[in-house]
Amino acid sequence: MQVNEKEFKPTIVAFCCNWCSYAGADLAGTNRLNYPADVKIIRVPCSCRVNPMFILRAFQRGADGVIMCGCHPGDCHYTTGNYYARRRMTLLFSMLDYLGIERERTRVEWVSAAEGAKFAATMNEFVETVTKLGENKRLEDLRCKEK
Amino acid sequence: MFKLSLNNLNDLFKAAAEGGALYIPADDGAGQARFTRWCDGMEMSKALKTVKSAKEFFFPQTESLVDFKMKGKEIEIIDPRTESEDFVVFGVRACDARSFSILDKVFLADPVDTYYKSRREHGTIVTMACSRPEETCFCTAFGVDPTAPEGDAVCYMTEDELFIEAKTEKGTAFVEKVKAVLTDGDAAPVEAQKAAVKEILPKLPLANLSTDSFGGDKLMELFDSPKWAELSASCLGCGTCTFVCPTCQCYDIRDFETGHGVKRFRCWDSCMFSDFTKMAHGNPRLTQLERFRQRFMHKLVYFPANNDGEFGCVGCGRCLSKCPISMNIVKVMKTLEGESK
Amino acid sequence: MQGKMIARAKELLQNGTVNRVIGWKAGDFAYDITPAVFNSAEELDAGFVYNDFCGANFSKYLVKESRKEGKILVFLKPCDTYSFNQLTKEHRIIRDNIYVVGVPCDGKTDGETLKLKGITGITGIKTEGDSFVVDTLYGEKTIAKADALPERCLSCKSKKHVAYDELLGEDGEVCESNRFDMVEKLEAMSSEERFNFWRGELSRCIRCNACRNVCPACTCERCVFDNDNSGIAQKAAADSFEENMFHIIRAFHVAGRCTDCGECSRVCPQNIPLHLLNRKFIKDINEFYGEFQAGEDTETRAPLNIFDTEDVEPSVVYEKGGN
Amino acid sequence: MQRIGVFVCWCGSNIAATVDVEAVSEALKSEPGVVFSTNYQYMCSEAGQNMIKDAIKEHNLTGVVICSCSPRMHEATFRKTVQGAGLNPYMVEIANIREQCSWIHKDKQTGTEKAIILGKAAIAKVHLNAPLTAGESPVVKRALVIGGGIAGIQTALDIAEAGFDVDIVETKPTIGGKMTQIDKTFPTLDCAACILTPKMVDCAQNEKIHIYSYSEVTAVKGFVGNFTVSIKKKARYVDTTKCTGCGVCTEKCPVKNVPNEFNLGMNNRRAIYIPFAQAVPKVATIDADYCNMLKNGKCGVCSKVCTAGAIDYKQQDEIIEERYGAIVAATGFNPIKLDNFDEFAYSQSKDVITSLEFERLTNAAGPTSGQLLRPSDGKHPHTIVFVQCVGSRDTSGCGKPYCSKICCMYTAKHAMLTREKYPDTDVYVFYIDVRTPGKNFDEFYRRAVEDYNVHYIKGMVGKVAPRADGTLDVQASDLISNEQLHISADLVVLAAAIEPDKSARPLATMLTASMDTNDFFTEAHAKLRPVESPTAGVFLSGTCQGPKDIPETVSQASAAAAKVIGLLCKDKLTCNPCVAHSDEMLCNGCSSCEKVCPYGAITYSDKEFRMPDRTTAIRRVAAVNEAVCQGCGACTVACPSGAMDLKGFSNKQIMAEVDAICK
Amino acid sequence: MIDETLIPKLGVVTDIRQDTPDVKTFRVVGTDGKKVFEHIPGQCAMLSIPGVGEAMFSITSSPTNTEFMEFSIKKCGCLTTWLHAMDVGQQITIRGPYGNGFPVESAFKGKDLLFIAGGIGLAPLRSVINYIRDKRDNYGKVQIIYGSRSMDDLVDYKEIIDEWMADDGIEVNLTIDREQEGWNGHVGFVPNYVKELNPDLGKTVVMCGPPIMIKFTLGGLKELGFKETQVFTTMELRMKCGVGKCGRCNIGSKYVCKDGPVFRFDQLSQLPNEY
Repeated sequence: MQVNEKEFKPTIVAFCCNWCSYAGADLAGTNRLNYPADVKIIRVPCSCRVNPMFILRAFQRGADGVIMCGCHPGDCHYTTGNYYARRRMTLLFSMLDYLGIERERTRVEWVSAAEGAKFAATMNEFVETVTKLGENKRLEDLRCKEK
Repeated sequence: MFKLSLNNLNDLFKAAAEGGALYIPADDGAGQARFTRWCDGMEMSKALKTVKSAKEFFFPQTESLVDFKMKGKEIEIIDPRTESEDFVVFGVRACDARSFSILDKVFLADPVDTYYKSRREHGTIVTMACSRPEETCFCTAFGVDPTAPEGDAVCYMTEDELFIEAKTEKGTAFVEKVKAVLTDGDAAPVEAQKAAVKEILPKLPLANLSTDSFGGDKLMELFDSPKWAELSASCLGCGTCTFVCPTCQCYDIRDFETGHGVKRFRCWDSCMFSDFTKMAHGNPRLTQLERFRQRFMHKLVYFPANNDGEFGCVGCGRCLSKCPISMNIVKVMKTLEGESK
Repeated sequence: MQGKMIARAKELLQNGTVNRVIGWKAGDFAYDITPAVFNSAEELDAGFVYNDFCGANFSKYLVKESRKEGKILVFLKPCDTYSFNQLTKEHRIIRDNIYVVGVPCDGKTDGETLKLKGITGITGIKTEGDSFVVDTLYGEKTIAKADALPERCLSCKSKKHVAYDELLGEDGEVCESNRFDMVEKLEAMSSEERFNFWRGELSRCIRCNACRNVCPACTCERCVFDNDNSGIAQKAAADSFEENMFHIIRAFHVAGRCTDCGECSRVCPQNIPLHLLNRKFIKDINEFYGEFQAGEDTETRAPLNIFDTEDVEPSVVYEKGGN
Repeated sequence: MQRIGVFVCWCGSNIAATVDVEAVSEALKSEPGVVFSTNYQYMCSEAGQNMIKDAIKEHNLTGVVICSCSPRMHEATFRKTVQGAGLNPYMVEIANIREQCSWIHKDKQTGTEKAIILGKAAIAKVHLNAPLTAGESPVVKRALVIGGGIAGIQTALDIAEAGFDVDIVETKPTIGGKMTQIDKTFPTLDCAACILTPKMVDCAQNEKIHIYSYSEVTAVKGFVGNFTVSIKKKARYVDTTKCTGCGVCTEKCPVKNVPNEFNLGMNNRRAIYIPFAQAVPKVATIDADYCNMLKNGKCGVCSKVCTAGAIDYKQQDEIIEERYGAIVAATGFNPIKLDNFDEFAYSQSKDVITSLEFERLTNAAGPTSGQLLRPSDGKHPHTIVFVQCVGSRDTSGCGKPYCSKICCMYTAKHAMLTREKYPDTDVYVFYIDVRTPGKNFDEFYRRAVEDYNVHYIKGMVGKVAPRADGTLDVQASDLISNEQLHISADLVVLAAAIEPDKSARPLATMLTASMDTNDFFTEAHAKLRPVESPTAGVFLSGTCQGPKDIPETVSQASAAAAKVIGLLCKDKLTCNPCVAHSDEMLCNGCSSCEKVCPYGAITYSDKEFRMPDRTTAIRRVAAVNEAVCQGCGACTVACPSGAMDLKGFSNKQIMAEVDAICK
Repeated sequence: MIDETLIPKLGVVTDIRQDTPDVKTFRVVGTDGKKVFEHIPGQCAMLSIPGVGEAMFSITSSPTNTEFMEFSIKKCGCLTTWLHAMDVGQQITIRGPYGNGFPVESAFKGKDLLFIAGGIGLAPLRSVINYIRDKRDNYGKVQIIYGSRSMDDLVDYKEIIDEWMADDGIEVNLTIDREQEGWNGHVGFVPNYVKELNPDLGKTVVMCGPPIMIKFTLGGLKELGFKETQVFTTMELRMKCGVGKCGRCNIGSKYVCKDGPVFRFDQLSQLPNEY
């Protein structure tokens, strides 16, 4: 198949909590489950470590989508971290949507250490969604796009 | 002196925008005036003043100074400037027009600021004499005549006509460019208009504001005045006054790492901000009192000290309208009056 | 009311309850009123005013003032008392050093609002019933008070004082407010319309920091945007992103803490409706986590510092209407 | 400005096959601060580690980036390595280019590009790393074992043997677990009770072991070395210190119709009961759901007959708090409910039973005193059909997707024992596969087939239909001969899948230990740390981690004990130094952080500060107890001023990673 | 081409010398191997690593050095930490020269000079001292009083011992704050040492050091009979542009970057004490 050179490859940042989602991502690797290389994972101790600043920063620097993964509610390694993260992200995403930033560019998924398959499936799906949306134009910093 | 009917203002703008940018005061979404790049059909604001002054045409709020690319131990220096286009700023009031000469004294003094200079060279200023001064106006205190603004070309607006007169070479070129839509006009209606405004000027609430107590020679006595404490007490330390001011020209230079290089830019800064003079090992202006004092001392004392007595204020009154706590240069002047005698 | 307030302030100074008073001081025009500290009866007589232009919320000044020697008298309007409670809850003010006198409020306007209504050259203002009679350089103008009030007063959430040591005049009630109407209108728009709306508004921002510096929820010892070490310090916005960034982060930092006092929109020199950002968070919090009014009391936990195991998932954002 | 060394691992061909390691180390060489970059076959090998150590010394490195497998794998290894070369162990960052790159991408160019970006992100982060020093926290020298089955018993005995106090919490009135219900054990066919009960007695008699029977864990606080656990001792209305276990009350109690759970409801017990003769502790328990005295205050027989005066109808649940250094989960399993498998007529016919019920029917202490009799009519069954994999290896969603592992062997055991005791019975076993991978397992199975003539049929039972004559029509297909079979059976035995005990899920939440989708506890590493939970200080014993037979359970139990002993031997534990830290100069004193801290690690105090203008001010500021903080970072986001930051995952570090990834 | 003030030139670090535990001296030349620009003693230059920061540093080498410029820099902030970590061959950006410099060709000419420095304060004076050593005939006697926390914190110690002390007509008085093994010289703070040495009142004084030292030394000098018009110092404030436009470094109406950094004390005493 001819590869279209202009094919849009999104930049996706995935924040994964160390205990569940990062382990889930590792499991996806161990099981050789494929998902696009556009996804780059940043390890954080817990989803509650993810500051809205980081998410905006990613968009500024050229991310087209940002996903945060944590333990399932109730399973947080730190007991309650993901509950706070859930509130924070719900409000942040709602605000971004309110400002007219495409809501599909941000996402939260709960992925346990055992859900390698879910991790891969989620990433495949997210990359597909963001690819359809195209380049992030509404929350970009033009200075970072100049090469 | 040329004139055109106000009904044909759009034709004038169209002609003026030919081959370059034209900026006119237009109402924004919030109903306030700001200089906006003209496009066909855009109407000029009826407001006396724009929220921000016209200084940003020559000294924009942010501008790229220099780009760097880094590779290993090597640095590449890139001048990001490209040839800038000629532009016309239309409808500048007398106070703002005066501010350019104040800014010139800073930026065109040796060593010349080439960024500013280039913009000055490319810009033509078409001023507009005031017909309805407001209560916050006190330009006359600083020797500005609102009925006779400086500028490359000067406009006067009566009920239904606009009169235009070139004052400089650039102004002549501007008038030449738009001449097709103009007809010859005589000075009589303009003079009548001027006279009418001059009737109003003494009635302005701030008409009697005096600068006698200020100037470069009053430095220490004003600096040491105990009144600064109460004046600055409620200052929020925001930069509103600075940023709407036509003569404030302090700036910061910052680096931004883009991921592909470094962009060094300058941006407006305010001496009211707490970190303005902050250094790794201390800050000579620790409290808001000192920062507040700096701003007014600069306009009323330091600037005249270095510039043959010219004050760093043009009396536009923007800070009076916009200060969140209604503290401003007029209140400062009135309070300090007599301190230096 | 002004007379009563001055009288009471003098009493409290006299009997030693307080050693100074924070209040509003008259300016050169009818409307340019400055917050000031009055130390004596003479100073009060000379400059203290309370009229339709006394909009400034003094709560934030108390962060510094309550740490000074002695007790300070503060006059708080109903909406100011919410900010006051919130600051008390966050240990930002020392309650014991403050004597609060609640004063009634029928809405406060300001010179800029009148000017937006086309009244310029103002030289004097009189209140006549429900109207302002404004003297201008170009003749007398009359405007109904209801037309001259800014949005924050037209959609007043409460005329009830939630914190005070004593009240002057009658206390009011929590109001039926239509304050979320505009938020709802925006929510109903398409994503692109919303984007264009906000770009239009936020692009006017000149990063003067007035909104932040006046905000009673923004009392950080050092704001992240001023702290070079925070990694997100910025001054003048060099790119539209930085405008968004500043306002989103600021709104997020005050989410669940903002009492909707409206000072941000009042002081914005560019008339950006900043309260619409804060109200969005308030509305979402109400809808997702139950009704919550910051500053209503000094105990309830802020919505972002608490959770429920059954909270909505972030995907609720995709499930909403609009697009 | 750090001096960074980059080390790219090939991981044999695991990485090198889809990532051009040479290109990665070359590309990263020109990143700012990188003064050395290389690649090697196995960085984690001794030679690889020495390479790192040498480079640190030779190039005066201040930071190290290793592009290799997941940090969950070898971060600790490499931290030790750099420490060996005199560098602070926290000056290492790992770029995960195996699990998150080479293993998921097939295209070498894609893999290489991504590996370079991941490497750059790690470099960007390590630039901002600061040396961290771990604090210490004391270890409480006492362990808690949750679950008193053979797994819990073995773990407790081993820990006690090493000289540490250990408590067992068991929800049932007695310890012993499932093994007490089993008759014989495969493949040796020795009697379960004979090998288990001595261990139960050992537990009871060991002064280092304390048994909380009829008790539950209700709350767990704290962290490794220092857990505080709340244990609810359910009211049994019998004073265990007085009860002698004589059993008189259990004979005199007038309530006789209580289904006996020990015999899976196949017979009845009284409202006051001792589960079985060898119960430990051997004390009576009143079943409050049935006791007339407790229900309506009318009876009191047991109290009257008890000469020890042990009956106490007023007894209440009691919650005690105890501190432990380590916790072992040994919550065990249960056969699944067969509601979803009604084609086997389990609910319709008494003669369709589960394997565990079959155990009871063949057990001398069972309802039939060891006589194999049909539950429906008490007659000897002549044709018995065993159905395997009922709910195991079931991806339809009705059962469990996993193999329950023990069914093949116990079915072989049941079939064999039946044939031995009742040679006149026909025994059929329907199976999908027969799995016998254990010592002497296959021999055992072959004996069943060859010596005992058990009919093994590879095939599925489609339906079991009770007939009017009391027999069961077993409809099945024989996959080898490809025929449809109808067997008229007297008894059908279902090898029901096993699942983790229901108490495991809430327990996992309390322990903050992770679970897989089947509610089995997740081990810290599937191969290298199979008896530890990822949550420090929590260990796994027995079937709560996955299906296993008795010998496997016992070996895992001992392994868990060894891990616990290793932990309790230490006087102090090194804390995780990646904890929160408050910058007092930025702190507003607002208490947001304190409110979101799950560990109560943040405290506030008024402190006097010298302000920059040389005045002093008293400010309320937060401080973090580094021994208590576990480093989740909740406080860092709650803090609006940015005063609270997390060491090792600071705001700037994470943003630097973001920047590097997005550029 | 117009000389751009805000666009820097490239410099290459050709040598790095560790002077004290926290002071390094960097040798800088242009990419062509020549000096980037000429300067007069006491002038400064803006050095920068793009993305890290830009700051003003006094040029410590003498203009009489025709090959390179030197900067002695103390590690204290973000940029200086970076500079301290760099290797030889690193490019940096440089712009200048800024400021008025010392009046070596006017007020100092023919005078006896007394240099008083504390710690890193020697850096700006080193330029003048070496300039004077190279044009020895134009100046009278030279006395240098230099103090630091400890022996290890004396900047340019080797140059002081090997060269300055060996020169005729230069008197060097060193002092350290506290007794230290291997130190036979004077122990004590600079202001006291100045008083002890009781220098000749005819000398023109050039002083640089931490504010507290300046304050007490100036008092001491006045006590001895020196006049403010005899004493020069060099200032440091936050600077961004270096050309008197950004509005940060003013003391009253004077801009340190343009009107300073060298001030005579009688000039300073007419300005607000806002530094």
